[in-house]
Amino acid sequence: QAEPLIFERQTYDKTGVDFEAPKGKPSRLGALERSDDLGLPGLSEPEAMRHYVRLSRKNYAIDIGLYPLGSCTMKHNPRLNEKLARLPGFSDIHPLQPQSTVQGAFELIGDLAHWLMTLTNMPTVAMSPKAGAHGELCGMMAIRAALDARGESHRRRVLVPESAHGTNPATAVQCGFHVDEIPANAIGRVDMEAFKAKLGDDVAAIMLTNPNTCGLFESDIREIADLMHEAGGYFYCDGANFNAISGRVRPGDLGVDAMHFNLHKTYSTPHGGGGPGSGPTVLSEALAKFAPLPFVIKDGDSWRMVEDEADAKAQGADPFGRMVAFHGQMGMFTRAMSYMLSHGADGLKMASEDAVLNANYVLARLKNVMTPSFDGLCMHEALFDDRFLKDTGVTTLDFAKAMIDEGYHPMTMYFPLVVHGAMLIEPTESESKASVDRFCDTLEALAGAAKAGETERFTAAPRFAPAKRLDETRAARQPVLRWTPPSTDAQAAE
Amino acid sequence: QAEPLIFERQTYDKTGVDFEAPKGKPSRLGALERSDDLGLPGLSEPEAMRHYVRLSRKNYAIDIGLYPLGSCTMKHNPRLNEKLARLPGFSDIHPLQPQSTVQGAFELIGDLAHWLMTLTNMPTVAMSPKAGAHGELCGMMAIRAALDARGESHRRRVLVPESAHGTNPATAVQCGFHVDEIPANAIGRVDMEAFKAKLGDDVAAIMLTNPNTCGLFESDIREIADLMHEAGGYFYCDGANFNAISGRVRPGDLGVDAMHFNLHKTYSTPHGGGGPGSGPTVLSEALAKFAPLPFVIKDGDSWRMVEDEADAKAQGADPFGRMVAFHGQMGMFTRAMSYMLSHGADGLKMASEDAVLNANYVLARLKNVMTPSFDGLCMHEALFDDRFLKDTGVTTLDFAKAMIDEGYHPMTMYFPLVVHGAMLIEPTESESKASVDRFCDTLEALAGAAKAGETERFTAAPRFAPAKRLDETRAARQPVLRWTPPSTDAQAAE
Amino acid sequence: MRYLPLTDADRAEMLDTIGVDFVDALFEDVPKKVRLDGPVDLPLHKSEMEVERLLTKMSRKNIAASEAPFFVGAGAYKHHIPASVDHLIQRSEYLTSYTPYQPEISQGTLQTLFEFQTQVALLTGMEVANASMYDGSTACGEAVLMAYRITKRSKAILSGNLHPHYAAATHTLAKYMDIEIRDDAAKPGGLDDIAADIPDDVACVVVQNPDVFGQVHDLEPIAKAAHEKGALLIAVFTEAVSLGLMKTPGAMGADIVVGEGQSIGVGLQFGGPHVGLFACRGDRNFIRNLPGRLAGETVDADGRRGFVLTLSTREQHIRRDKATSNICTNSGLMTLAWTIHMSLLGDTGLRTMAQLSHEKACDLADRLSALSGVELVTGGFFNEFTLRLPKNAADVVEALADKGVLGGVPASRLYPGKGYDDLLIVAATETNSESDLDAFEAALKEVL
Amino acid sequence: MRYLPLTDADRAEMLDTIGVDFVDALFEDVPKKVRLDGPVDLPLHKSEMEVERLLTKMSRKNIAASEAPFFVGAGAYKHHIPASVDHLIQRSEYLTSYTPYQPEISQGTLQTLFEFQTQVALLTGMEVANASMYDGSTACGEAVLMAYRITKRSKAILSGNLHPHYAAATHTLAKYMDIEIRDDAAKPGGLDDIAADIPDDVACVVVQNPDVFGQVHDLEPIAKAAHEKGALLIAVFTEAVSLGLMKTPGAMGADIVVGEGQSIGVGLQFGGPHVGLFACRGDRNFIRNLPGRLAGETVDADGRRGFVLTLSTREQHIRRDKATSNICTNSGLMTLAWTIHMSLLGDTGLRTMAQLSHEKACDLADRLSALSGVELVTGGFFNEFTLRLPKNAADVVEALADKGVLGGVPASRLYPGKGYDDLLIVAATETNSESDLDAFEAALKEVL
Repeated sequence: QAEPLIFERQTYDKTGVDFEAPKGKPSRLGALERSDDLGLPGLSEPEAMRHYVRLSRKNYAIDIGLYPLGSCTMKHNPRLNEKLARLPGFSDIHPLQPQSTVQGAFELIGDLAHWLMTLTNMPTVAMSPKAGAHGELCGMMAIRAALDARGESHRRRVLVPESAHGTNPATAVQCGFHVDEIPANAIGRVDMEAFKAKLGDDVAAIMLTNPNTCGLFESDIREIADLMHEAGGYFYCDGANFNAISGRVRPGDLGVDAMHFNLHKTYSTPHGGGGPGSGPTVLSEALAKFAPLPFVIKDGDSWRMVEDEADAKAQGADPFGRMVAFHGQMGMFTRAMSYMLSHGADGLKMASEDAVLNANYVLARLKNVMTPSFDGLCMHEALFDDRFLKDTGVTTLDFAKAMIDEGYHPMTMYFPLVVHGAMLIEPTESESKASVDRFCDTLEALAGAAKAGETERFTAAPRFAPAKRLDETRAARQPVLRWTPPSTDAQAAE
Repeated sequence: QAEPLIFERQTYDKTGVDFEAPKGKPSRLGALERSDDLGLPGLSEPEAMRHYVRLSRKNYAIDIGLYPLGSCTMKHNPRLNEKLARLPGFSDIHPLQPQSTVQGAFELIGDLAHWLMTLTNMPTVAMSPKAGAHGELCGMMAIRAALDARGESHRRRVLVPESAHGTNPATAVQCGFHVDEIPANAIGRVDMEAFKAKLGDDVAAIMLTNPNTCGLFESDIREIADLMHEAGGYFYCDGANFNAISGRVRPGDLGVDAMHFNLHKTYSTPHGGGGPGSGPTVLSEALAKFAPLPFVIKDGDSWRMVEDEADAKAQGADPFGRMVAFHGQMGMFTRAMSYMLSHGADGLKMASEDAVLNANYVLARLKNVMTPSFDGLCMHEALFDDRFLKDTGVTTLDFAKAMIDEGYHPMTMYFPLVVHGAMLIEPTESESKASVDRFCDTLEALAGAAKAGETERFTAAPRFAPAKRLDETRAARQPVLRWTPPSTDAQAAE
Repeated sequence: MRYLPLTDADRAEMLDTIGVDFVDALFEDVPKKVRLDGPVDLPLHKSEMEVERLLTKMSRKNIAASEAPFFVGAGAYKHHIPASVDHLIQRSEYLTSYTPYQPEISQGTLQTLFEFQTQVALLTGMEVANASMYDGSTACGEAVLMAYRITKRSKAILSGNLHPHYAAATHTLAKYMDIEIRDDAAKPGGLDDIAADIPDDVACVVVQNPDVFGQVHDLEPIAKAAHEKGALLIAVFTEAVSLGLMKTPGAMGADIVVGEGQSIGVGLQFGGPHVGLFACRGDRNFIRNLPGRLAGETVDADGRRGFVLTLSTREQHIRRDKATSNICTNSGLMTLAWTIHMSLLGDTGLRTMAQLSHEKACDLADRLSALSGVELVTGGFFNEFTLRLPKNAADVVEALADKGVLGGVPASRLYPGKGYDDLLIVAATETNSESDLDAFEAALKEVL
Repeated sequence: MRYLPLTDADRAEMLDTIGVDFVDALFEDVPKKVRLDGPVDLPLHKSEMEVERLLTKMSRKNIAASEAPFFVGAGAYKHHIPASVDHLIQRSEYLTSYTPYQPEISQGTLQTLFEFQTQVALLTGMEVANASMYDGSTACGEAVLMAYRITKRSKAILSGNLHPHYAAATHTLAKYMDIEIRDDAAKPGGLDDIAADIPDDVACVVVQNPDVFGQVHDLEPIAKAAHEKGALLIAVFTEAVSLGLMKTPGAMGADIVVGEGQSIGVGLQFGGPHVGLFACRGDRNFIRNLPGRLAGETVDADGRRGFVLTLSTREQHIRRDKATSNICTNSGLMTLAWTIHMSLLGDTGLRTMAQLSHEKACDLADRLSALSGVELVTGGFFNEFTLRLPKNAADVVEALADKGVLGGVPASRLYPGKGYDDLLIVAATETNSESDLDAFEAALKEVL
C-alpha cells in the first residue's frame, strides 16, 4: 500500500499538539508578523503515529537482519545506550547554562576523552567534531595550522590512496590542500615505491585509512609514518575502520599524527537513517596545541570548559578555531561511554577480534564460490569483485538487488574503486555464527543461480521489496526535491 | 522467512545479561539446590533484539491500520501515557513499601476514582479488579454479598440477554448463580415482555451490556432497572461498550447498581496482544459497603490504604473479600489518568460523539452494499449479517480473511450470536474521515467482488499475510502447547 | 483536541451522509432525560505539557525503589531489567495489537506466547503452561478451582505460610463456589507439617515455596502425602528467581504450579500489572481443565508451521457458563516482557541472578542478625528472611524510611492482629549493592 | 559479554574453517611490536546495572532544564516535544537503518526526508531545502562557501549580531579556502546598518534574525542592497519557532536560509545532536551548488512513485575532491524527529507555540525591566531579549543558579572581552509557567 505524503491529506487546519490558550495579546512584531499561512499540514496524533509507523515498515534495519555494508560497521545498538542518553541530566541540559550546573556532563566528556586517548595512545583528543568527515576537517586543519606555525605554508600536497573514502580528498580540498593519488599494489596496500617517489618538500601529509577500504591492514604503516615524518609531513589516519583494531592496536604506536573516530559507528550509536554522527579526533604531540575550541579541562576538583582564545592561550594552547557552535555531540558521547563501560578493555578487544573473525569466516566460506580480490586473510571486511559473474549477464548491482529478495541488505558495491565491480562485506562482531552461516548459504546459492543462468532473477530484482528498482537517472535529470501543490510545478514535472 | 523458536538455536550456554561475578559462596539451600539444567536457552542481546523485532513484524496493530473489531474499542494509544506510566515514581514502587512513601500513588488512585465516579454518577468505585471480567466478578460478588446480607441467599437466577459477551454467564456461574437467557426483540434490544415474565422471587440480577453488543442503546433501560429493583434484584451493567457514552450518559442516572470499566480499552491502555487490562467497578449506594479490600481513603491531609477487614469495618464497610494480592493495575491507572486529563470533560464527550459518528458513517456508507441487521442508527459499532453473501459461496469468515489481503484487520465475526454470520464493526473515534472512507471503499469493493463471483479471492484468503489460513482444528485435536526436543514427543506429534 | 482526527468540516459532511442534522440526533435512543447537555463536572482538556507536569509532580511524592536502599519483598521483588526488554515491548506491533484471534496476522504474538508457555513449563519443571493469568494470587485461586474440577472434591487446604493475600484472593474466588477451605496456622520460620494432616476428601493442598517468611521447603513429602490421599499438590511461588537455584516444584512432585512472574521482565509497578504463571501436568484431564488462554502449534494452508490460540472450548467466549474461568484479557504484554527477559537470561543468567540474590540475602541476614536484640527466625531461605526485632516492626520500618532506607515488610501488615508485631520480612536481590547493605545495617542499628 | 553472540565453541569452529589456530593469527599483518598482548589500561567490562548506576549518578550532577525555572537561549531553546516523537524515532526501522543508499528497502527514510525538505522549504519560504546539516553553525559556514561557489566572489560580510559561535564556525570553514571575511561590530539591541555598506565584490551578506540579542529585523532592505551589488543574502536563524509568527526570510528576499532546527523535535542535548536546516532558491545553479544530501522523487520499475537520494554528483563519495562539501553523515534521525514534530504541529500548532513563546517573553521582559536598575536593551523581539543589569551579568547568572533559577546567558560568555559584562540574554518559551516567571522575577530582585 502506498502511503500518501502528509501534504496530500488536506489537513491544513488540524493540529496534533494542544497548548494552553494564548492570552491573545497582539504581538509586538509589528510589520514583521506574518499574515499568510505557510502551508504546513498538521496531523492529529493518531494520524501521525500511523503515517510514520507505516513508512518505517518500508525500511530495512540492523534489528531486522544482517547489514553487511562494508566500511559502515552496522553493528548492534544496545538499548541501554538509548535509555541513558535520554536521562534528563544529559539530554535536557543547555550548552550555555552555568558551568557549575553541568559538572556531570563535563565529567562524562572528560572520562570519554580518557578512554579515547588510552585506546589510541595519543595525548589529546578534540571532542567537538560532529561526524567522521568533520573530524577529518579537524585533523587536517590541525595539520595545516601546524605547517603554518612552522612557516611551511607552501606544503599543500596531500597524498591519498586511490582506495580512500571520498571524504578524504574532499576534506583535503576544504583545508586548502590539493590531492595527489597514490596507487595500490597487487596485494591491496599502498605501493611503497610510488609512495616514496611522491615524497618531497611540498608534501603536507598522507591520509591513510587503516585497516584500508580493501579490508586489509597496511602492513608497512610504521615505515610510511616514519618516511612521511622524515619528509616533514604528517600522517592522517582515517579511523572509519577502527572497529577492526579497537582495543588491540593503538594508532599512536603506528606513528599517527591525527585520527578521527567515527564514534557513532565504532561505539554503537544507531545510524538513524543517516546520522547523527560524532567525530572526536585524536592528535599527536606535534598537533595537540592546535586543537579547536572549546575543550573541557579539569581544574582542581571541578571541571570547566575553555571557550575562548584568550583562555586557551593561557593554557598553552593555540586553537586553529572553533568548528561548531557548541561543544560536540553529547548524545553520542553518552552512548559511546555506555558502550565502552559495558565492554571494558577486555570486551573491546574481544569485539574487534570477533569482527575480524566473522569477516574471515565469510571470506573462507565464500572464497570458492565468489572471487576474493586479494589472497590471504582480511581484517573486519571481506572484499570480492565481479569476476565470478563473468559472462552471466549479472552485474554487481543485480547481484546486490537479488540479495534484497532473500531478505538481506546488500553489501557495499562498487567501492573501493581499485577492483572491478567490488562487493565489500562487513558482518561485524554482532552476528552469531548461525546468522553468518545463513548469510553465506544465501550468497552461495545466489552465486550458483547466477552461474546457472537464472539471469532474470537478478535483473528483475528486487521483486519482494516495498519498491521495485527505482529510476535514479530520472530523479537526477528531472529533479523533484519537494512536494508542490498539484496545480503547479510538480504536476508539470510528472 | 520463518523465524525459528528460541529453543531451536542451540544457545543453551549463552546469556544476554551480564552480572557482577558472584562471590561463589556455597548456597545455603542444601538438598533443595538444583543440580541439573532447566533447558532454558539464552540469547545474546543482538540475537534477542532481532528475534523479537522480526516476530513483531508478523503482527497487525492499530498503529499500522484501522482495527475495526467490534466491542473491542481498538483506539489510538497516546505515547504520553506510556511515558508517564514509566516514571519511576509510579512504575518502580512496591505495593508494600511504607504508605508514607507512596502518597503520590494514592493521590493518583484517589483522583482517578473521583473521575470514574463523576462520569458514572455512582458513589463508590472498587479499583482493584485486574480486567473487565475480574470487574464483573467484583460487581456480581457485591450483589451476592448484598443478597446474603439481606438474607435472600436463595436468589440465584441471573438474567442475561442472549447477545451478551461470554464473560457474563461465566461470571455469574463463578459467583454461584445460574443463568437464565432472555431473548432479543426484532429491533435488537431486550424483549420486554420476555424480561417481565422472567422476574420473580428467585431473581438476583440482570446483567446487561449497554450499549449492547448489537451496537444499540437499550432504550428501555430505565424501565428495566426499575422493574428489576421492584422485583428485588440488582442491575449489573457490563461497561465494555462505555466508550459510546463516556462523558455523555451517566450509568448512575440509568439505575445501574454495578458496572465495570474496561479501563484499559475505554481509556486507552494499549491492548498489548491480550492485556494487561484493568476493571474498576462502580457500585451503587446499595452495594457500596461490600466493595472489596483494599481501598484508598483520604485521611485528613494524607492518603492511606485500608487493607484489612477490621480497619474496613471501622470505616463502616463490609467488604466481600480481597480479589487480588495487591491493589489493582497501577500502570493502567496512570495511563487512564493521563488520557482523561488530556481529554477533559469536553474531550471525553467529543470522543464518544466521534466514535458514534464514525460508526454511523460506516453504517450509512455500507448499508446498501452489505446487510445491516437492524434498521436505523447505531451507537459506536455497526452490525451487519451475512445476507449479502447469500449464494456467493463466501462466508463471513472468508469475507473477513479477504480483508486481510486488503491491509485491514477483520471486524468481529460471528458475534453477537443473535444474527447470522455477524460482522460487527467498531471504527472508534481515532479514525479520520479519510481513513474511514478508504475502509468503506475497500469493503464496498469486496462486497462487489463477492457478488460478482470472485469466490476464490475469498476462500483462498489471506494470500498476502505472514501465514496462510491456519488449521485451527488440527491445533485443537492434536494439541502441541509447548516446544519439546525433536527426539521426543513433539516429533511424534508432528 | 490532539487525539481526535475529525474536523468540524468532516463532522458536518458525515452527518450529511448519515442524514441527520446534529450529533445529538445519533443519541436518540438514549432517553432524553438522562442525556447530558453539557460536559460532566470535571476539568476541561489539558495540553500534553500540563498533563506531564501534573503527573510528574504526583510521581515525585513517591520514593522509587531505585532511589533508596531497598529491601521490600513479600510478593514483589526489585530486580534489574535490561533496557532492551522495555524497548521491545513498546514496538507498535506488540503494544497496539489485540488478542491474537486472527492468527494469520498475529504470528508475532502467538509465537512469543508459545515460547512463553514453554519457558514457564521448563522453569517450573512441569509439562504444560498457559498463556498467563492476572497475577500470582488469582492464579492461586484458579488453581484451587481447577483442582476442584479435576478431583470433583470440594475441600482445599491452604498452608498457613501461604502469602495471606494469596489466601484471601483464593477465598474470594472459591467463596461462592461452595468450596470449603481449611486455613492452617502460620508458623514463621517453621517447617510446614501439613503432610501429616491431609484428610481423605481433599481436592488439593496449597503450599508456597519459599514461603511468605522466606523459608524454603522440600515439597516432596507433602506431594507424597497428598497423592496418597488422592489430593493434588499446588505449589506456589512469589519469587520466580528462586527457581534459578532451587529444585523445580515439578521435580518435587507438584501437580499444579502457580506463581507470580513479576521478578522477570515486569518490575514492581506498585502491584500491577504483574503476570500470573500457571503450569501443570500434561494429562488430558489437566489440559481440559486449565483456565485461561493457550497458544498451540499447527500448520497453515501451505503446510508451514504456525501458531494459534487453541482449546478455546474451555473459555468463556465459546463455552459461556460452562467455561473453566471467566478470564478473558490476561497479562499479554507482560508475558512478552517476561519471555524476552527470560530469553536474555537463559539458564546461565538466571542462575547467576539467583546466586547473587541468595548471596546478598545471606550476607544481609548475617549482618542484621548480629545486631543486638535481633534474631533470625528463618532457617533455610533463598533471598528473603524474617527477623525478630526488639521493637515493633511497623514502627521500625517507618523509622527506617525516615532515614531513607526501605527496609522490608512488617509481618503485622500481612497478618494483622496475629501477634507478629515484632517480625520483619526482609528481601535482597542482585540490585542491592554493598553500600545498600551498609546503609541498612547502620540505619537499623540506629533505630533499634 | 552480552553484546557478543559468538561462543568459544563457535570461535573454534570458525577458526578451523578459516584454517588458522588462534585469533591472533588473523592479525598477522599488524606488525608484531604494535600488537597488544593484553587489554589496554582501562577497566574491565561492567554489567548493565553497573553502567546504568554510574551514568545515572553522573547525570544527576547536572541540573536539567525541566527541573528549574529555565530561561537560557542564545542558540538553543527548551520547547515541549510530544512523547510520540521520541517513541517514533526509536522504531528499529528508523533507528537502526543506514543512510538510504538502497532505495528499494529505504522508502521509509526517503519519504520522510522528502517531507522534511518540503517542510523546511515551506517554513523558510524558500524553494528547496536539503536533507540537513550538522547544525545551524556549520550550515552557516557551508552557506558562505556555497555563495562563494555561486558568485565566484571571495568576500563575505558577517553581521556583528550574528551568533559569535556561528561566526567562528564560519571563519573556521572558510579559513583555508582563502575567503576574506569582514566581521562587523556587534550592536546589542541596535538595528543592523549592514545594508548601507556592501562593497561591489562581496559574495554574500550574512544576517541573523532574530539576532543573537533577540532583536528582530526587516531583512528586505538588506536583501535589496545586497542584490544591487550582486551579492547574496544569507539569512540565519537560531530559533526555528520564530518562523511560526514572523515573515519568512524567503518573503523578505533571502537567497539562502540556514538555521538551527533544534527547537522542533530535537531538544537541548547539551548542544548536540542538533539539526542544521539549509534552504535556498530553486535556480539550477543553486541546486547544483548545494552541500549535503538531497532526497528526490522518481518512479520504480512498475511506474509507482518512489524516492531516492539524488544529485549525488555534488557529493564527496562520487565527486571526491570536487565535491560541494565533505559532509557525509548528517543529522538523519534528528530530521525525522523534526519532521514528525512539525507534522503534528502544522501551521496551527506552530503559530500557537510561537505566540505563547512570544507572550511569555513579552511578559517577562516587562516584569524584569521594571526592576530597579534593569534596562531592556532590545527593541522588537520574538522570544528572547537582552537586559542591561546594574551588576556583572555572569555573576548574576551564577547567583541565580544558586537560587535554582537558570536565568539566561551573559553576553560576555559569547563576546568575551568586548565590554558587555552587564548584558544578560534571556529567552522564554511556551514551557515557562507563570510560576517560573514569578521565580525568576523574585530571584533577580534578590540578587541585584
